[in-house]
Amino acid sequence: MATTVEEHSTSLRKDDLIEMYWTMLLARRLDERAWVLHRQGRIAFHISGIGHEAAQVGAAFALRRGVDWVVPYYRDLAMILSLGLTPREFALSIMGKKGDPSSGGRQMPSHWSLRRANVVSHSAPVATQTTHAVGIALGIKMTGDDAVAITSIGEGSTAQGEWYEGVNWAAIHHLPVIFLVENNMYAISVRQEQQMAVRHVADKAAGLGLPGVSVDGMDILKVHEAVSEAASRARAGEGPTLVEAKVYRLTPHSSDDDDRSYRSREEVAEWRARDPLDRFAAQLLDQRHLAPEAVAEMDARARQEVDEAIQFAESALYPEVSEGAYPVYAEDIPHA
Amino acid sequence: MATTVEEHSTSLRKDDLIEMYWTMLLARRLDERAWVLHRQGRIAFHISGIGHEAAQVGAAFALRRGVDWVVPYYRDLAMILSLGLTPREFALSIMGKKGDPSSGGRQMPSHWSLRRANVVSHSAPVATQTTHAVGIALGIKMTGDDAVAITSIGEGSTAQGEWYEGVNWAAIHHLPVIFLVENNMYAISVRQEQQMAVRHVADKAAGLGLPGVSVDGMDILKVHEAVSEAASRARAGEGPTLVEAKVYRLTPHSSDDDDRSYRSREEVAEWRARDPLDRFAAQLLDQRHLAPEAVAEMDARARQEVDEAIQFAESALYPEVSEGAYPVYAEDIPHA
Amino acid sequence: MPEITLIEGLRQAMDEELARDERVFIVGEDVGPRGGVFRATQGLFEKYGAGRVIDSPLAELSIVGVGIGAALYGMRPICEIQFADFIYPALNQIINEAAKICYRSAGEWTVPMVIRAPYGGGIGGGLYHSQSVETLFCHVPGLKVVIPSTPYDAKGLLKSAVRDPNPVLVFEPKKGYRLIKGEVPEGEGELVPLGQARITRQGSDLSVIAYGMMHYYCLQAAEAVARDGIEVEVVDLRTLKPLDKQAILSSIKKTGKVLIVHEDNLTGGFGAEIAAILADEAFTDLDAPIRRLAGPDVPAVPYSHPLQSWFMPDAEKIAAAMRDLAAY
Amino acid sequence: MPEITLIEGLRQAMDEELARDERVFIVGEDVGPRGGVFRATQGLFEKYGAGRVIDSPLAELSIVGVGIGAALYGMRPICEIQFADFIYPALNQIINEAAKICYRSAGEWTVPMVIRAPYGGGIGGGLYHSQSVETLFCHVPGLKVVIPSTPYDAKGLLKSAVRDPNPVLVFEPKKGYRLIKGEVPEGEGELVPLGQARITRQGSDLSVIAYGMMHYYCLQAAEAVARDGIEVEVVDLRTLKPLDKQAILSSIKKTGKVLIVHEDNLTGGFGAEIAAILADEAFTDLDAPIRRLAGPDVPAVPYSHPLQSWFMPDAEKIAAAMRDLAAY
Ligand SMILES: Cc1ncc(C[n+]2csc(CCOP(=O)(O)OP(=O)(O)O)c2C)c(N)n1
Ligand SMILES: Cc1ncc(C[n+]2csc(CCOP(=O)(O)OP(=O)(O)O)c2C)c(N)n1
Ligand SMILES: [Mg+2]
Ligand SMILES: [Mg+2]
Repeated sequence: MATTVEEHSTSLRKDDLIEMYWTMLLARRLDERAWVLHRQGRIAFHISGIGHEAAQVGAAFALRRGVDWVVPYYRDLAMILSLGLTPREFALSIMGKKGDPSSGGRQMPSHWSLRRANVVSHSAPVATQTTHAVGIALGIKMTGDDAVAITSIGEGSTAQGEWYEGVNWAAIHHLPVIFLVENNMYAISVRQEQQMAVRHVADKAAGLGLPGVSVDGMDILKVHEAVSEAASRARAGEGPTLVEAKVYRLTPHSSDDDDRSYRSREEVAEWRARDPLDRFAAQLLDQRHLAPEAVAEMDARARQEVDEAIQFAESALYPEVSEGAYPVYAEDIPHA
Repeated sequence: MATTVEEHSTSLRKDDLIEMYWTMLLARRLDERAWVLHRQGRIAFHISGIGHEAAQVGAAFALRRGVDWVVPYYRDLAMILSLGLTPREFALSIMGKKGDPSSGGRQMPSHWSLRRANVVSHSAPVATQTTHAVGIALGIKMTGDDAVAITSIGEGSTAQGEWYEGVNWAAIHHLPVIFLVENNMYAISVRQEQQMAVRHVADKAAGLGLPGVSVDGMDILKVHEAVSEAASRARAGEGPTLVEAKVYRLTPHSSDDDDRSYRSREEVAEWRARDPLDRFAAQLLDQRHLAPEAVAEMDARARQEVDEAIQFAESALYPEVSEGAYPVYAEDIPHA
Repeated sequence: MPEITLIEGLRQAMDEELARDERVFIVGEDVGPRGGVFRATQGLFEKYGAGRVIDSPLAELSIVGVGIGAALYGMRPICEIQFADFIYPALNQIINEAAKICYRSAGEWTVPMVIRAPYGGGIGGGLYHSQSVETLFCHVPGLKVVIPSTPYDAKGLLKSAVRDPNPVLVFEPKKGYRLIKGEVPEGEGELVPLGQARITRQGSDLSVIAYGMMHYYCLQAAEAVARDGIEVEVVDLRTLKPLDKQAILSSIKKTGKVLIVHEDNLTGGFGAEIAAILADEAFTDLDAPIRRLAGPDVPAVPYSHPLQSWFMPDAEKIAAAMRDLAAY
Repeated sequence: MPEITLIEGLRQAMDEELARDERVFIVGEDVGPRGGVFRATQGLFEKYGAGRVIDSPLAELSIVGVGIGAALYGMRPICEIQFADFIYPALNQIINEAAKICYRSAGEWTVPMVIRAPYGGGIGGGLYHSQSVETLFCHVPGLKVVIPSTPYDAKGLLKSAVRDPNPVLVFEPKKGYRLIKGEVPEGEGELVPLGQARITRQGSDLSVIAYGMMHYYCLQAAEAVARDGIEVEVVDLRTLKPLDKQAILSSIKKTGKVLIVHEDNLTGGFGAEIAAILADEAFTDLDAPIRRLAGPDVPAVPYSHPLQSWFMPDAEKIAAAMRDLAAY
């Protein structure tokens, strides 16, 4: 059963809930549009977060945005929107246009960075971000700053030694960091059973000496609660937490993938019936935080924002060719 | 309390027990002599297994020697002697002489390899051997051969992602491999608490989905029992086991180390009182498997074998300079 | 002879080797039912089963480390790294282990294994799906490095690599996977021996040395400058390590001028070693400076289309460099 | 000015930087109470505490990865890798992360960090305690690579590296740690700027380019051949990346002949890049083939004493190569 808003112990106000829903919705509409643009040949690549929105927005809203530090992974569109990325910026990035805030068109889309929101640049090789979050948490501890670091990753990528080393280090040094695992049961085509011999990713925490919790990642409030608790622990000097959010990727892995070779249409349909966006809408309607008309109005607004963002990006410039050559070293930054 | 021989459930015969004691004793005397040779400037380097002998011999005697496969680490002199390395061969290796069976003088001493005994060549970078043992176990499973692989490592080295990845793979694929951790509480100067946030290395097994056991590694029979059980499981197709043997390194890390900067003389003395060689001798005397005179006679014999081996190696030749150039590729082997 | 694509050549090679020798197996990410993200192993899981076409955990170092262990046991692993960019976690296993085991054990142990990885840019892959990584490995004694540029060589070299008793890295120009087509004999294919370069175009004015996708562009560029009367000799290295020094030296003896082309970054790239050899051993044959055309010294190929084009050497840039050198 | 050892120069540099800037910290294996296995950090744990001199877990990739994270947060980590041979597990972090973060974020993020590692042979360390690994990193845009050969430079370059806003690798010739002594001003020491080579001996007959321990031997060899009337100019690179191309080009302009010396394996070693640059840009200045003297192409330095001597370039071998080239 989904948590009801009342049951949920943390202090989310109605406005927060509506903002959370709005962010999920906006992420969903942007993401869907990216798939369309790809089919139309107007963008070259897209990697999707559809199905992961509740986990990402639930986690992001448990942070003090702009204070805490975030080291995300490529599926985190909804999380980064929560932290302040604009639809226009996202649109620029999928087209490789100038003004893409993550990389000025250097990185593939969905390889985030948003300095103004403490979102750290990450790469494509999975799991490298884990130790970065730990190092940030070490910096927080050394300076005595009042902040927490969070890093996200897929369940398959927890098979990397990189992930293990990072979590181990944080557990030894009681660092203020949260390891969020978005477990969608697949790493491209490979099922969780081929990635680990434990039932839940959270079970790995026992072997590393930190608390691990596993929550229904399609339930935004459950995720919010778990990450809020982890953040409190971190701020209280009680060290890191592993939070596993069980989700499902409702799309193929990326625009280059065809998931029919490795999972049945029935399985996908089953999970589609548990769509986290619909579920949260139902909760909010049920609890009368939103009226049906408001939901429809928000959807129209989201679609319009997406239209506008895409239009904006389509008429934006590409980076100049001369930009390719820098900044290789910090000394080159003034030219940037 | 130490296990009495009677309590011990496996079918070790008296001869086995005496051979086990003999091997521990020989390892000890060789190891001690290496320290003396180093002080005399007659060898350049030594890394010691003193304090680990019960764990190593206990484990080796749980294997079908010459059938099962072994991927050891540098502290495993007593284990490799159990598998058939001769004192002469060891002496050649510490002097970098021709005829060193591990590498023909190419590797530092104690970087084992003994093809005739299925002891696989390993390197100095810690933890790389773990995945090799897993690959061997995969080969065993693929061919349907009746063998088991075992690999040993120090507790500090289990902080490496390499170790995690190897154990994870074996757990997923139920491979016939045993992960033996010789936990001596230190990685050079760094204590276990700085390497992991769990109390026992065996606790890591829970997070990886395989059984983990922790035994008193100063008690040869306990180790023998644990490894025997792990080997039975592996042979029965029940997959890998993690066995932690708690030991103590009674010497500095290596001939380049000075352990006074990081541990007290009292601590070392305390552990010296629990010397596994003395302890096993006491058990055997107690159970009347050996008479005091026999112990003394064996000691004299061991010392004589060591003398003879060192003499032999000192008059042996160095590799010819021309040997340095090969074999870089398998094609070069005929020249070797 | 039927025309096939480069990637089909690779697939056939693996199929034939799996059929020939039961010690051969494939291991990597998504190589099973998915058939690999580029479909290089398509159909092999269905044909040979989960025991011989193994979906590994998402962990490159263990793909290689487990492969090494299996090879030590007597198996013949073909390890797939999904993109060359993701090979770094495995470098300790490749450089400290695979490359050194034969030497360090005085030949008691050998590591017959293949590591395949798609490499190179021009496919919109950005910094982490476009890298050229061959140079690192060409510096490591104990390894062999192969880069095919035609379907025929892709098939024949990969088959030879599988049968080779050493660790062999096969880097595959992914942009050419479907773009490059060529004739390959049907049925049990021919082996192409490791360590032999091929002169793919005769010429007397200057020599161009290349491999992989750049070789493909060099041939196009050579055609273009031929129209201006510049006759370029094109050398396709095919195996970078061991390098076919003789082929290069003879070509330069003939032409006296040399242009080396690769898409990997210029500084410290494999072209440097070729230049160094020629600057020593062909010193008296050279009648012009040794020129290199390579990827610029930025961390990797950027994503945005104009930046990618700026980065990548192509037929046009190569032709310009050829003209420039010919005019020296 | 007092004479100190090379390792003491490094220790002083770290001491002074820790005192100067509270963002600076040290992290690595056994760097704490043990003071490092070579004692480079001796006394610093006692002076600055466990919060700033951190004994890491035995895991190189996380030493570097955590260092990167801390640097992103604004700290100034000095990461110690106990032996250069053990740097490979961290290559993914160094090459795919540290080197690329500035570029990939269009300069929004930078990684001011130092990675120190003892390197090189001749100390009986065998295959895994003797490696030279600089070449790999010199090929990677975004990194800087420093190798000092005197106590003065060791101190001054390390201090500059700590203050540099980029990832800087400092490889330390461990054989020279206590063997090489030299004068270094007391108290707050001088900075030696990155990117500048130094002519350590003037000569007109031929140029020798080297770094680290080989530079030390090159000076000895130059003295030896001077007795035969051969005047060698010796260039100590000090920083390999960015390379001081101008210093090399001017020296060759003067001498017309060049010998490049390193202990890393010959093929694809850093000498190749130097040779390639000269073969292009100094083509008309050269009046002899470009010669390289380097470690042979075997996987690493073997342990046994006679084999180690066979591997290592030394003053005698270098002098022979100088004589040979001078006679060309
Ligand atoms: C080191 C590395 N190896 C391989 C890849 C290719 N790759 C990209 S995503 C992916 C699967 C990741 O699965 P998971 O961690 O479960 O995250 P998900 O995509 O399911 O969210 C793979 C294999 C990569 N990016 N990095
Ligand atoms: C990858 C790597 N890093 C560092 C070292 C240097 N080193 C050699 S042994 C050792 C400590 C190992 O400790 P542990 O695993 O507990 O084994 P022990 O020596 O205590 O038996 C270290 C740091 C190494 N050999 N390999
Ligand atoms: Mg997943
Ligand atoms: Mg230990």
